Amino acid sequence: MRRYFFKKVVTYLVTFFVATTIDWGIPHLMPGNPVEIYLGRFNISSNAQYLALQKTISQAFGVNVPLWKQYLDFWSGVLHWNFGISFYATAPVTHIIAQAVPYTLALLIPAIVLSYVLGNRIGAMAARRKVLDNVVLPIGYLFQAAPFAWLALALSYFLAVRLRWFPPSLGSNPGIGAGWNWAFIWSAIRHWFLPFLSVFLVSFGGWAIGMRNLVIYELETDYARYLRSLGASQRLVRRYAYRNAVLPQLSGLALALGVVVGGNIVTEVVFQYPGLGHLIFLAITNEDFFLLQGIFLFIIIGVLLANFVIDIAYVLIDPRTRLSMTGATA
Amino acid sequence: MSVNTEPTGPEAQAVAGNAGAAQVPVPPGEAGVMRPVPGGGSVSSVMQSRRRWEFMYFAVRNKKLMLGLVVEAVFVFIAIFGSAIAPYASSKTFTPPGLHPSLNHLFGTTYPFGQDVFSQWLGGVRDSYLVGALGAVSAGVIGLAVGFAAGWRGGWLDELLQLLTNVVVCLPQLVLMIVISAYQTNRSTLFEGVFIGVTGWPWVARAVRAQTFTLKARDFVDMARMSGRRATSIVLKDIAPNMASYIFLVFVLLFASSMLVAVNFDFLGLGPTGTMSIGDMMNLANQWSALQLHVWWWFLPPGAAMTLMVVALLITNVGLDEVFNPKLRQQ
Amino acid sequence: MVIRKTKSVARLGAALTAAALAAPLLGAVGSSAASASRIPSTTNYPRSETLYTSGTAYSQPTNFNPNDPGALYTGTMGLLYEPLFLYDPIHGGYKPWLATSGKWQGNTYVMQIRNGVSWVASPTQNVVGTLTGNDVAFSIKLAMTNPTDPWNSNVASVASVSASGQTVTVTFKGTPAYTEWQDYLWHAPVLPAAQWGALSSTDQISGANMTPVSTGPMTLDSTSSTQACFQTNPHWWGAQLGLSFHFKYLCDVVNGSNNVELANLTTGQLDWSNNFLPGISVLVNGLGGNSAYGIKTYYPKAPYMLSANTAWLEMNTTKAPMNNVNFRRAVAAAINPQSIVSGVYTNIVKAANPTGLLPNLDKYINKNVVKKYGFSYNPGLAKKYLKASGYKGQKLTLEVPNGWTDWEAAIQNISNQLNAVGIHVTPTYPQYSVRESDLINGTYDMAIDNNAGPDSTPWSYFQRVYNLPILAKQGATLNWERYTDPKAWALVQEAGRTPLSNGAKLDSIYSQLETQFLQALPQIPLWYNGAWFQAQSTVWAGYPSALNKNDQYTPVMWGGWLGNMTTVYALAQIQRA
Amino acid sequence: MSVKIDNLQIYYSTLRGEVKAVDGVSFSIGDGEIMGLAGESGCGKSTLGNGLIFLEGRMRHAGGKVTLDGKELPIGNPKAMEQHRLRSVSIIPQYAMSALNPTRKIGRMTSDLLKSRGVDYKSVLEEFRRRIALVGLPADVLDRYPFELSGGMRQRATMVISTLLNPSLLIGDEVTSALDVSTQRAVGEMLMEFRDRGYVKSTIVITHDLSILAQIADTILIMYAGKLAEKADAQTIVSNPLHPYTQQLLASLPEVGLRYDEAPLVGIPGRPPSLLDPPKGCRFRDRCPVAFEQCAAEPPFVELHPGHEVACWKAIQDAQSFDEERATQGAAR
Repeated sequence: MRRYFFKKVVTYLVTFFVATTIDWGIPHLMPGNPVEIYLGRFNISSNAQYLALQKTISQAFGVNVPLWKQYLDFWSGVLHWNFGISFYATAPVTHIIAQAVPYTLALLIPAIVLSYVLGNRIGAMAARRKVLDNVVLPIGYLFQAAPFAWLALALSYFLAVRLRWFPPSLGSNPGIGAGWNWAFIWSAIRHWFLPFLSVFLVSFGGWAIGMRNLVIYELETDYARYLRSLGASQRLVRRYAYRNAVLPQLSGLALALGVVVGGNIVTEVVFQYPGLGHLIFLAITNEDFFLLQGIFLFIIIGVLLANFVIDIAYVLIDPRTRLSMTGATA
Repeated sequence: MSVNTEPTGPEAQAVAGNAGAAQVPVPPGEAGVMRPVPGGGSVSSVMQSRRRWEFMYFAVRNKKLMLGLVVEAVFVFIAIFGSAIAPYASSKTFTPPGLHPSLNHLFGTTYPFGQDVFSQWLGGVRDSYLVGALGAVSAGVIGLAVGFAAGWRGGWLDELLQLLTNVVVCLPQLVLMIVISAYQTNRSTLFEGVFIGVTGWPWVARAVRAQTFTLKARDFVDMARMSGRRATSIVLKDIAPNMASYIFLVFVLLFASSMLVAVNFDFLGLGPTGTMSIGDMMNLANQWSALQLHVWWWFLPPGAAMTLMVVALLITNVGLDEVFNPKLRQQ
Repeated sequence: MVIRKTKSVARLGAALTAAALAAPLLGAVGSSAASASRIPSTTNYPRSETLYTSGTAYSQPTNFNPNDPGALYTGTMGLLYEPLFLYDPIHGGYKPWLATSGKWQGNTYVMQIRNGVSWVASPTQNVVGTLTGNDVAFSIKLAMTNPTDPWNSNVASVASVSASGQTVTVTFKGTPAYTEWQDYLWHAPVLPAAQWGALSSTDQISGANMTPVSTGPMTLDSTSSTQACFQTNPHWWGAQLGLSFHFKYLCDVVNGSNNVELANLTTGQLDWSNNFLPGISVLVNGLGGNSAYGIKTYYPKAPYMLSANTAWLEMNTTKAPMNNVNFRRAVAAAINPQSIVSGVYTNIVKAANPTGLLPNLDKYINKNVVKKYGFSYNPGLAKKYLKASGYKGQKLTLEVPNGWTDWEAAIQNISNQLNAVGIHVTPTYPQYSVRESDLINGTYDMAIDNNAGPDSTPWSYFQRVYNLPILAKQGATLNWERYTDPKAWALVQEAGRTPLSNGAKLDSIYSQLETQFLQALPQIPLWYNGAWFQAQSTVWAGYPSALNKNDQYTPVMWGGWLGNMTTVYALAQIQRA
Repeated sequence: MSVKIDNLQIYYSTLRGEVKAVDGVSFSIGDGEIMGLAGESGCGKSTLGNGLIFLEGRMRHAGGKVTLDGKELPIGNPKAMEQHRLRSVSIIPQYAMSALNPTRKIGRMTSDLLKSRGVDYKSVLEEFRRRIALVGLPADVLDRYPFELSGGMRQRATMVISTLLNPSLLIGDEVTSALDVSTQRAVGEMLMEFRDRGYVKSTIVITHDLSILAQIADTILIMYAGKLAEKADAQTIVSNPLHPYTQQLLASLPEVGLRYDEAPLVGIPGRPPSLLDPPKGCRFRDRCPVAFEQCAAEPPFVELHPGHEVACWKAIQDAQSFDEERATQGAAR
């Protein structure tokens, strides 16, 4: 167990290191240097001024030192939770990210958890009820296959623009300041619903279909056949099938995270939902690579942590993994 | 008898589970496909031809497979002959802009550009297929190679390749795409497809690795090895054919997921330059307020086409799965 | 312009200097976080008393320093801080604002500063002082002495400033730079000497200034990540001109994308939008039988919008064949701007005058010169010019930034037209920064650009065209076409040192420049981008409009407009619907 | 006779139609008898074995009767059949090594299974432990997961679980196929031990491996293409087979201890007929070296010698001529 844990930690640390190094490269790999990109957005009335600016800004960005030093500075920044300054928003990157994170989490966590739980339940139910299966299967496929952007556009058009049941965009009404008051909370919930629904539906389709297929497979496995041969109740067989089918779904969850995060970016862009995804979009269109760097680092850490937790949880849930840790006994 | 040759835990399990992974529709339950085919061990030519016949027999009778293939065939037709049947050049403008769908403009025209949506749509379908095929081939080749190598060699190579796989899983594709797109001022569809493949192979590698592990442990491979054959020859001649059906399913799913990833890229403006893909159409429609202006014919058809293409691929996949795996055949 | 980025906003303001940029980067962590806490961030404003505006800010409010045009939030200039004069581009001329009068007396300029103007603190609205000539003198001296002040170059020819009561006397060395001084008068903020003098020299230029002390019609009330809200200042001096605001609050919302702004506007969540909203011409006239959107624009018909800046086809004149005047003439004659105006912009923009000077500078345009040398769409003529140029069929590229979809559409259109006369042009869409670097370094063939913003004289326009010398890196937004014409540049410099009162001489200089421009075509003006303005009339009415003489004010809150042109007049006209 | 099977027909439905996998089979097994059931792949032996306990979705009980301990076994009725499973009929499946839920400890799984059958786990726990020890498994097996055991250990555990409630009939489906020779013998001996201790009354051992049957089976039944070919006591089948198919089956074994594979027999040219639409007459006719005109009619399964039943015209003819000969000789004498 300890060896396994150690190996996992090392793997994740190496992954983190590589991913972070690539992340560091974002502003540095860009053609031109960040200073020129930055200066490019302002109206400078004399060339002498431009040269003077270049010097000052290079200092501000810390790009006037050798590359290896920049790299070390970056790591020191990461460890101090300081990702530099967004030149698009003229504020610390961590500050901007902190504002966006609650929105993204409010979208992602319920969407992932609910779609996972409901998808698994309904998928398992569909696996044994022909009528339900005939409904769940096509709908599940449609949701699973729909591009995030399209589902978001379609929901926005029909439910927001046409029927006006929900607001079509933003995280809350422009006039209502964020805070713990009912006006804001109600407005935030109304704005939250459609983006949530988009992410939820696509993920839900995937989980339901996956679970349906897995349960069907599990019901066809040898142990299920054996139990049936010995007259075990349907309930027991299904319980076993469900339990075993959930295991691969759980590791699928780890793989799905990256995809959901990607889809979430698109969804937030469609709904202009003020989360990290939208921020990424703003950072891309404004070429604010320091902001981009910070957000990606944040996402990388999030995805890695989630993967790590799932890995560990998996070990606790699936006895088979524990075997490979302790080594063979037979 | 050792029982530990099969990899267990998340890596092995991920293969099937991933079905849930929204939008990267990894083999819905290839758990079954992964299972060694009965009798796969010593296939005489007679049996093989019989199985081939059997495959065709079940294939043409599988409703899901046939439905999926028919829909797919329609879109493939569009993809191939789209430019021939396109009524207008996709950049040609008509006044006034924003025409409703009609016989002249099946999907109306855009607003404010006044371009024929149907003609753009035809080209978008073609580009999507191109990206899907390129992505599937490149991800498939890399995933198979890495998975085979890791599963067959094991040891330090396995550890190293697993680490590589892990890193690629955790790196958002978007990050790389953004960095690269800043360099590649003119990005082609070819580039996008290959890029998606090069960053999208990890689950294939994981699945193939697990599969290779189980196959490696089986008698016929042992026998081949004892007879002194080279590893590559065993992998290619004994293991690969046994995984053929599985590999085929993987390609179908890679195809679908590559197209979906491309839509995301294109929608964010990171797609190929100078083309009009499905994602570009939705991006433009969104940016040019097609929702608020009720120009629904601009953004609904492209996404619907993509959804249909992917659904058809998924259904094809399930159908094939049922054909390959007798246990799943409908009774 | 769909995702118009911060650029166009920043451009409209005056020049920026080094520290103004560097300091927010160096000091933003401390200043914004520390001082922001004093402005509340959670307040709900009654809809019926609040005017919601949008279209200027592209990122959240973190700075209210009027000396920091690159970082300040909408309203800093105009609602909080005010200049000495305003410029009225619609009717021409300057309006006295914090100064009641100003006169040249030989080498000196003497101003009378308005009486009864209070310095009011945000958000408490306490009166903390009274405006005197000292404050004005302090502001001018700050610009003179601090090389990082954004108006440093405008006051380069000032020798000294003195104040006595409400009278301020500015003495110049040698020939005053009349035009640049005039620009100072209606651009630069008047700062509170007492408070501003206590700041460090860095904070004077780029401190976040989250609790401003100001003279303007409103005070800062709250900020959040999506908006800044202002409260009407009861101590404002506007009554002296019969001006007062009828709304109690004004919230300026950070820009979303067009479709968001359009949705907010049509659903009445937004009253005043300065966003580029494609399709607005459709909504104004009603859509799908729904004519009740209640959306107003400055003109009720095309072009709907006032003109704000000139979009050019920029050519690298150091490269063949663009260095050949006949080739440039061929390009100019081959393009039909009208097809872009209608096909891309649905007539919410206007085709440009051949000189490229904005309509507010119409009086400077010599119609005879335009008639004689001006170009127009004429493919036949284009082919003739092309032949004369000896064009060898070189393949050329035409660049616009990736994602600027209106420009992307425009250059597809232009490329088709150029190819039709035999000029081989391929549209390309590099990232914004790549294109920027191409323009600065002269590594491009052709590009679309719009860096010529509104001004009260043609001076800055021609400065952009003819500025010399040309460096390897043209870092400033000047002469990106790299065109060398020392005679023209001398004329531009002469114009800058000619008193604005000497109309005859200015007319003659500008006529010469226009002639030069149209004959050599260093740039090809294509269309005027609009001063995008659309308003929702469900909650508020009395918006700026060309229809009513009392409503003919600038309808734009962009930097360089809100506090510098007549937008405050427009706001004072707004009443409950 | 604890088990009596009477003209049993079990059909397999496929998309191409019904496969008559077991087509009118009659035999019986005595108390304490271990009967081997052998034949080529696809001859219906597995269908027959499995059909006696669990008809899967595609299998259909098309006719005939199964009587166990004097009562009819409702094999066509899954609901009614349920209560007989494990208690009166049980199976050690072909996949015994993977028959246990991988994510449940063996004790826990057995407890779950018994509970769902209404049996108190605690009351059989002691016996369970004893039998675990009997088959040579360590006592802590109940607290282990299946994957913590070797394949052989899992199989033994499965054998114990399947026979825990002392069924009258045990079906061992290919129980020895995947094992090496020494383990095969051990498993065979275990089956005999189970019989001897009265854990099971009658046992059907389905296998490819005639050599193992020779060691453990009392009688051997040979099936071909859904029909019975030959039945006799083990020694007779090995030493004096009458059916040409049995003879070839034995001849194709290169040496004792090696089993024939799933592939068609090398020694016998041709393939078994399709059971979708089986030919009239003797089904082995096409591959039979001694076939003659009479084989166009279906041969009856008759007892030619005491306890030795065969379905072959040639064998019948031979027996008749032998009898005639004997009669002639007798007459001559």
